[in-house]
Amino acid sequence: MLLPAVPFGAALAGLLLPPLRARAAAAVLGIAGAAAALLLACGLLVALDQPSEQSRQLVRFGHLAVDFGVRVDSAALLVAVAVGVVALAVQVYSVSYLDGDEGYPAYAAQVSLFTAAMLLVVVAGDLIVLLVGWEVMGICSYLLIAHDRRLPEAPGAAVKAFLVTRVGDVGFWLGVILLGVHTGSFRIADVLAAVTGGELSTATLTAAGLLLLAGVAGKSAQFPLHTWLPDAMAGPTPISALIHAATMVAAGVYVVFRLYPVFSYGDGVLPVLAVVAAVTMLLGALAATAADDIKRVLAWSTVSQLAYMVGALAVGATAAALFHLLTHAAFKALLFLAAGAVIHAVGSNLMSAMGGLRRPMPVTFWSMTIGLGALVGVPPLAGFWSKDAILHSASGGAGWAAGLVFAAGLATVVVTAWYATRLWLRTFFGLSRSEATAHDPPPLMAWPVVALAVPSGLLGFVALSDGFVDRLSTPVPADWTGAAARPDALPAQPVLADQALVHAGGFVLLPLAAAAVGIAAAWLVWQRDPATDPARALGRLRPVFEREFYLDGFQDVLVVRPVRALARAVRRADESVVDGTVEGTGRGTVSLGGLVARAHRAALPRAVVAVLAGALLAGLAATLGAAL
Amino acid sequence: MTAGQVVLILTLAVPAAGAVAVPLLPDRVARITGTGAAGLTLLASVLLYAGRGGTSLEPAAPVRPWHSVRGDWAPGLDLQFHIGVDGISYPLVVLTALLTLLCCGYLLGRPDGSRMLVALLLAAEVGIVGTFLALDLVLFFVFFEVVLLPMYAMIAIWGGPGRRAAARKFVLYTLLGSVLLLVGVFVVVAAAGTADIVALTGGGQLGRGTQLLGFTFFALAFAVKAPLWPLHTWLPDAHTEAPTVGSVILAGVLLKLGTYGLIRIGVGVTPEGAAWAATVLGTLAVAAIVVGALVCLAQTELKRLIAYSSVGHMGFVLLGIATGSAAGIQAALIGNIAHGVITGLLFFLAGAIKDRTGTGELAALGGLRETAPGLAGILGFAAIASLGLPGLAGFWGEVFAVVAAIQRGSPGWTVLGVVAAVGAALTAGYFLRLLRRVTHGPPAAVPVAPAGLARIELVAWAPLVGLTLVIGLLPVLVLGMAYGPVEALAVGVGG
Amino acid sequence: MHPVVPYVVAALLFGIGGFGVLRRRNAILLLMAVELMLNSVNLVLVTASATVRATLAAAGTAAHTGQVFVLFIIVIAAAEVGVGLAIVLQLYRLRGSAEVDTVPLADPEPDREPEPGPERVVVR
Amino acid sequence: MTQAIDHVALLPAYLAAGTALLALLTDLAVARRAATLAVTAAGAATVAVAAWAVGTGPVRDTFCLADAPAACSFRADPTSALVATLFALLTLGVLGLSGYAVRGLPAGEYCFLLAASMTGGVVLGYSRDLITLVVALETLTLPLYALVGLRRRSVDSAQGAVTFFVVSVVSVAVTLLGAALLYAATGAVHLRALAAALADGVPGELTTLASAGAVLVLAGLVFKVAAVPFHAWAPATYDGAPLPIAAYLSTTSKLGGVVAVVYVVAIGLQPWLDVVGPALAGFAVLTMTVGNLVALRQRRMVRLLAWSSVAQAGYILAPLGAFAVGTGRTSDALALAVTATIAYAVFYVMIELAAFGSVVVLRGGAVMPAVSLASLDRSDVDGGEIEQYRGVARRSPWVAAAFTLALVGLAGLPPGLAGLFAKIVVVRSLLGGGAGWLAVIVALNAVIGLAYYLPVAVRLYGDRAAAEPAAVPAERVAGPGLRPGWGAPLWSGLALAATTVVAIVVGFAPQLVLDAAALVAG
Repeated sequence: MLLPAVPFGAALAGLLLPPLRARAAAAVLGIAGAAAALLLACGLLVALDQPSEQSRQLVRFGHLAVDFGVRVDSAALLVAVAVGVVALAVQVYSVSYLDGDEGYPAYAAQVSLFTAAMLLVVVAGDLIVLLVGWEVMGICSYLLIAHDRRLPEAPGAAVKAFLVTRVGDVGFWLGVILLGVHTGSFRIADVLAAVTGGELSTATLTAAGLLLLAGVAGKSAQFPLHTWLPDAMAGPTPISALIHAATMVAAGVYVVFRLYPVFSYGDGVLPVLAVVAAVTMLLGALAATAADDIKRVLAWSTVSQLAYMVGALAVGATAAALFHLLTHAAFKALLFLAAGAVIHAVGSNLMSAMGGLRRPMPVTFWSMTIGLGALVGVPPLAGFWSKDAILHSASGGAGWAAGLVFAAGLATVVVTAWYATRLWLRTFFGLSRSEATAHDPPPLMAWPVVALAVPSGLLGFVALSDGFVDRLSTPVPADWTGAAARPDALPAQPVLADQALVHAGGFVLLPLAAAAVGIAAAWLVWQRDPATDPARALGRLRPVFEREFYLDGFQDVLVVRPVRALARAVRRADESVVDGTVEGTGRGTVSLGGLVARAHRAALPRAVVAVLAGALLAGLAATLGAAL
Repeated sequence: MTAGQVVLILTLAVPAAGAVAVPLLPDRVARITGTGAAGLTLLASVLLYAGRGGTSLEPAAPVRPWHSVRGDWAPGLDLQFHIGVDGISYPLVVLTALLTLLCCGYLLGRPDGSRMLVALLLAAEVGIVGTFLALDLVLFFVFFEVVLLPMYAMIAIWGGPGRRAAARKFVLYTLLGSVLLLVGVFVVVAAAGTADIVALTGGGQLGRGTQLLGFTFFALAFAVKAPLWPLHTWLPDAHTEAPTVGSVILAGVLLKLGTYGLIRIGVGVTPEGAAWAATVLGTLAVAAIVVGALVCLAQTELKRLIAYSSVGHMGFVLLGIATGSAAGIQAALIGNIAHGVITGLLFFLAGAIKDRTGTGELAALGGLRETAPGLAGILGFAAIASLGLPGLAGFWGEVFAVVAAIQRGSPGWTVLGVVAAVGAALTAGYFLRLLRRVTHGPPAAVPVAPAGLARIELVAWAPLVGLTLVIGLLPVLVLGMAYGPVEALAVGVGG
Repeated sequence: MHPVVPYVVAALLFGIGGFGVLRRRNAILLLMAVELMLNSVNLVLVTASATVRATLAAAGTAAHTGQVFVLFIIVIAAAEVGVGLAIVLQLYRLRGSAEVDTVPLADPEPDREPEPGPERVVVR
Repeated sequence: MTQAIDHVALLPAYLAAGTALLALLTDLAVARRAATLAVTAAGAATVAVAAWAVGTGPVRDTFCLADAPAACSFRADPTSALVATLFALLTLGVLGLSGYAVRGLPAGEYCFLLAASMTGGVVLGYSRDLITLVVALETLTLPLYALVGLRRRSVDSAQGAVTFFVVSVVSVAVTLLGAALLYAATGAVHLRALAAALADGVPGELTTLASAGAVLVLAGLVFKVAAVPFHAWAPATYDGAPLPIAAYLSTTSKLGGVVAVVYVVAIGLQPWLDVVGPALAGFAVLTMTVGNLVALRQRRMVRLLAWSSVAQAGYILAPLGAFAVGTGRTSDALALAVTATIAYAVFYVMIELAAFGSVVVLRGGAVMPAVSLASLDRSDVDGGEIEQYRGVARRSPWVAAAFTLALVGLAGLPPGLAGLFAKIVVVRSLLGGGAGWLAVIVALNAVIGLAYYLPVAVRLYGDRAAAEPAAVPAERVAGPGLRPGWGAPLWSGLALAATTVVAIVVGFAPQLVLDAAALVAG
């Protein structure tokens, strides 16, 4: 219970108490919060052997109770540790990265709030509490992206980020409500029991699965709702590292991991997942090849790596997915922080302004190299093991979906290798294109980078130890052994791929070869003319990738503009029609009054006429009435 | 006369005395006594909670008031002075008292605050608290009407440039609503013989025909008050022209008269009518949500935008009531309180911005973050709370209204739930657009007079910010006491 | 003669009186027309008193009520003429003519549209 | 055989007549205005006390037919006591308000005519047969013709008087024709006897005659209340008359009309309500709607009040109309309707007197810019334009507050609780009587009503445009030979204050009026 509470307290203190406006106090508070969370997570990881759960009733709506439940198990703790590590690194890093910025105290508090929200999602025992953490993360990302006052496009990007995720969240809301309503309670344990117990009809499950998928696609920037992530780079780099690389975007994957039975029991949900993953993988990688801004390259690479995790989930390799999540968190955060250092040094995001930074920035160079190696999947580094595990389970999986994921995975390995190398060469080799004298970042920024380099490198070896695998197993109730347990045989239920993460043998060579091909291709193109951008090799394809397949344009045309037009139309209608009728009745009564008044603007005889006529008519009516 | 009854009478007597005394005293003293009276009322309303005879969790008698006072006023008119407070009306009474106190305090600190405005605030408070406490249909109507003229005077005298037309539209539209309520009341009283709500709740004595007819009149009357979409056009004008204090009371509490009335009388006294009209009410509520959100997207004036956002939020509350289930009504109750607190805060802020920059036009505003960081921060908080961020007060009402709609199970209701959820997303859209226009971006040319927050403003707004957070984290505060009565109401409607 | 004849005469008289009231422009002639109508009512009452005594024998209720009513009506008519002539005289002296159709019912100038422009409301 | 005459029952009538004579004598003997007014006021007061005393005593009948004791012409029961007291008090109120007007008018004649009219009203209260009823109504109305025309130099006043006279005379003719036809058909003039005759069925061919007669009587009486087809005289007459007389017309004369209608309908034509009912309902709806609609467009204050009083007459008639149209003609349904009508009438009369009182005090007290120098002489001041009332609240806040309270009361909104309860009584009786549609029409009319009452109230607090001439200083007004009466403002202020206090007290305790009204229906 304590886990999310600590950073939440730190965040509240930072945000609300004005005396804490002083920079130092805010920094200390931020770092202390993150460190405490990390220590707590590690402590629990070590101490805990089986999943523990506490919950307290928050409120009762009719007979639907909402309780503040916390469910801690090994997988959750592992992710929590990852989040703690990255959060701590980012807090330390931002102290120096934002030393000039007077908004730092609010920034530090918002990061702690974000960490609290992420931890809440990780340990949530109740769907509604999950939803709370989920949305608070969204709002924190909105606040932090819009943090930089000077950047003109920051507010726009922030609004876009929040709205696109919010569109996804509508699906998430509905999915959660559907599950809650049909199981009669929002506790995840009850929901999973109901799912596995077969109380929910497959139709509801499919609907809930797809709706949750929409939320996940929004949050983890998968295909239809991914357009916000590249623009979110307008936020400060440590934020990109924390939110848009390691934690928030991974939350979507974690939720699918947590509610896996819902997805697996709903027929047709996993194939959709697979298709989305495949498309996003390729799309992200290809777009990264043509991007000139270093942060956008990394953003697109995040999109494609996330697609890997989603693909793994689609294929049923939940442990592999989680493992890749951990490794990706480490090396992507490292890459972003290092890129931050480079930008800090060179003063611009664009790679065309960088080059030849190998000598002036050795530390950044070597940590960036480890990161990129891990990204590409160079053998000893962490990325290799996790990506290999995914590809292996994809190849082993039954059904066309697994095949699609495997093919896309392989192709992406090549492209990833290509753009990673391109980034590596253009930033660190060739002649320096920037006027500023590049130098290594100050220690406060350097230490987190180095600290993150360690797990990027060594995390792979942890996978070797056998204890590691079952920690990552999906927290499904013990009796759930596989498809056979359910009475009505589910069609094409992917048998949970064997959880072995590490396996030597011929298969490992395939991805390695693909990576080598990618690296070689990039190196060759770059080698011919070090000054220009290897991306020109793409020729006509370049503008297409550059403009990210014009998806952004489509989204604007298909969604944003019609909604705005509809809004104007509805406003005009509302004001002229509804308001018109009301004003109309008012004016009508007054003019009617005028009419009747004019009838009275006559002389005395008319009054007498009225009297006699009235008497006559009344008399006639009465007599006729009486006669009836 | 138990202590409870004395406190109950005090909650009404103190503001009434204040409203009479304030115009007679000299200016400064008058405003202080006015604020004092509002403070006392808040204290009295809070004390009502003590000695309430235990919140009845099981569905007890339909309406079991904690304290009630009963006296004959005009038997010739079936009018009994029967007031009482219970789980449903208690939070609303406290909210009214709090908002009035904050408004009086706000006026205390302002140079142009006038004692007549404080008097009108207290008079309006008498009407509103009376309506929440009334347990007699005719008394409910009398207090329902008491609110009318003070609000008219507030808008017509201290309002903005177009105030006369807006005030007249407001008073005529609301009067139309309340006369329909009068007809509805006497349709029921003529059929049932008694006007006592406690006796009538559950619709035992009334035949189906009377219930349907009665509910139609009630629904029309309360739809005008809590603006249900087609009958809402008085709200934006009234809000744009009303003074800050007027808008806060208008949005914070006056709209709740409509929804509270719908719950206590619409669903309570004529349940068959409520069940019969549920789908129509639900559809209109969802239309209110969507139209409110869309119109806000295209709004150009700050206060008008917040007014339309109230139409949207009340749409959620009305959706909750339309479902008729216990969950729905509870969602409506917490939606009421949350909207009262958040929109009250929003209007305070809108007033502050208008005072500082002299204009409400979004085009002219901008970059408030640089010029008045404190104000921008609180505006951001209020906007985010209002768009229904989970963890803040606005979330519970909206989500559980959708839950109640989907819980009804029929495809029609599920579609309504889904559209409502999409409406919620649209709400996020226009609030963030508002924030982007007003706080972010380069500082606009408009000079911002006092950049910092005046002490009085902080004092007025702090409780609201705190309350939003507390209700967001602990909704049980508001709903804890309402389980019993709501359960009984829902049983009536077969929810 | 058959009792219906006086009723018909009375009706005719009332009709003529009514027509006179409507057509006559001069106030005094109008008064005379009204007198005509009142006298037609007297005629009806007198004949009614006679017929009532004949048909409703049981109506021992003071057989001559009708005639008593006539007396009262005559007194009322006289009083009215007195006051009426005084008023018409005053009108004639002030306005030089006793024409009835120049007496306006509503104030001549156009009526106000409901809301002249917004004006500031000052309250101490 | 001489008829036993119960003089005690006649005491209030004697006193009223005595007051009139006394007024004349004091004017002859003591030529001072103050004395005449004082004497008349004292006389009115004594009449009120006497009527109340007689009322509390046993029910006394006099002028009864020898052989049918039931049919009496003059009956002193609690109802008549209430009506007589009301007339006396209203006359007292109007006298109080006449402080300003009487300076420009011949006081002697003014007081005598007013007392004579009061006598008519008092006798009306006691009358139980058609003849006495018509005579009483005439005694009530005849002095008013003269009173309306009393403003010597004003053409409006003369024209108003002529209009009032002509239309009134025609209506009286119509009433008398109706009464004659009823007499011809049933042979009965006493209301109770009439009811008995109608109850045991009118011979075949006479039914059409009787129904025509009934409706014509009703038409004539409804003229007094200024119901729509017969209302055209009201605005011109009210505007032309001196202000206190306009107040008298809109309160006392209207109350007389209502009492007459109630007596005839409730006692006389009780068995034939299905004939009379639709006519009444039609009159009510027409009156309400036309009254409210035209009032929206009025520019002059008294004309607006005239039209609003026409609309209020519609609300007064509504319960009776609804009763006839509604189902179930049990006797207690009749009682419910009559109570509602009388209660509304009493509430209305009080608020209307307060409204006119405020106008009198505002206009008289040199508070407003006189439109033209000609009307400098305070005596023939008239209602004036509504525009002139702008910004009056700053000079005389209390009177403006009373006026606003009265206007809001007329509209039927809470601060004016009396008005609110009046509306509730009407709607309650309408729905009790089953005529829901009429209740909705009353409700809609209330909304239109507010649309013209509120702008007037707000204008009182409006800001005086600088361009208008400053108020004419008081001293220039009192030109040579025009001493400002005997403390005119004091009396008028007192009368206004008294009426407003009564209106507020009744607002908070409406049961008093309801019990009194139940008395009438009983």
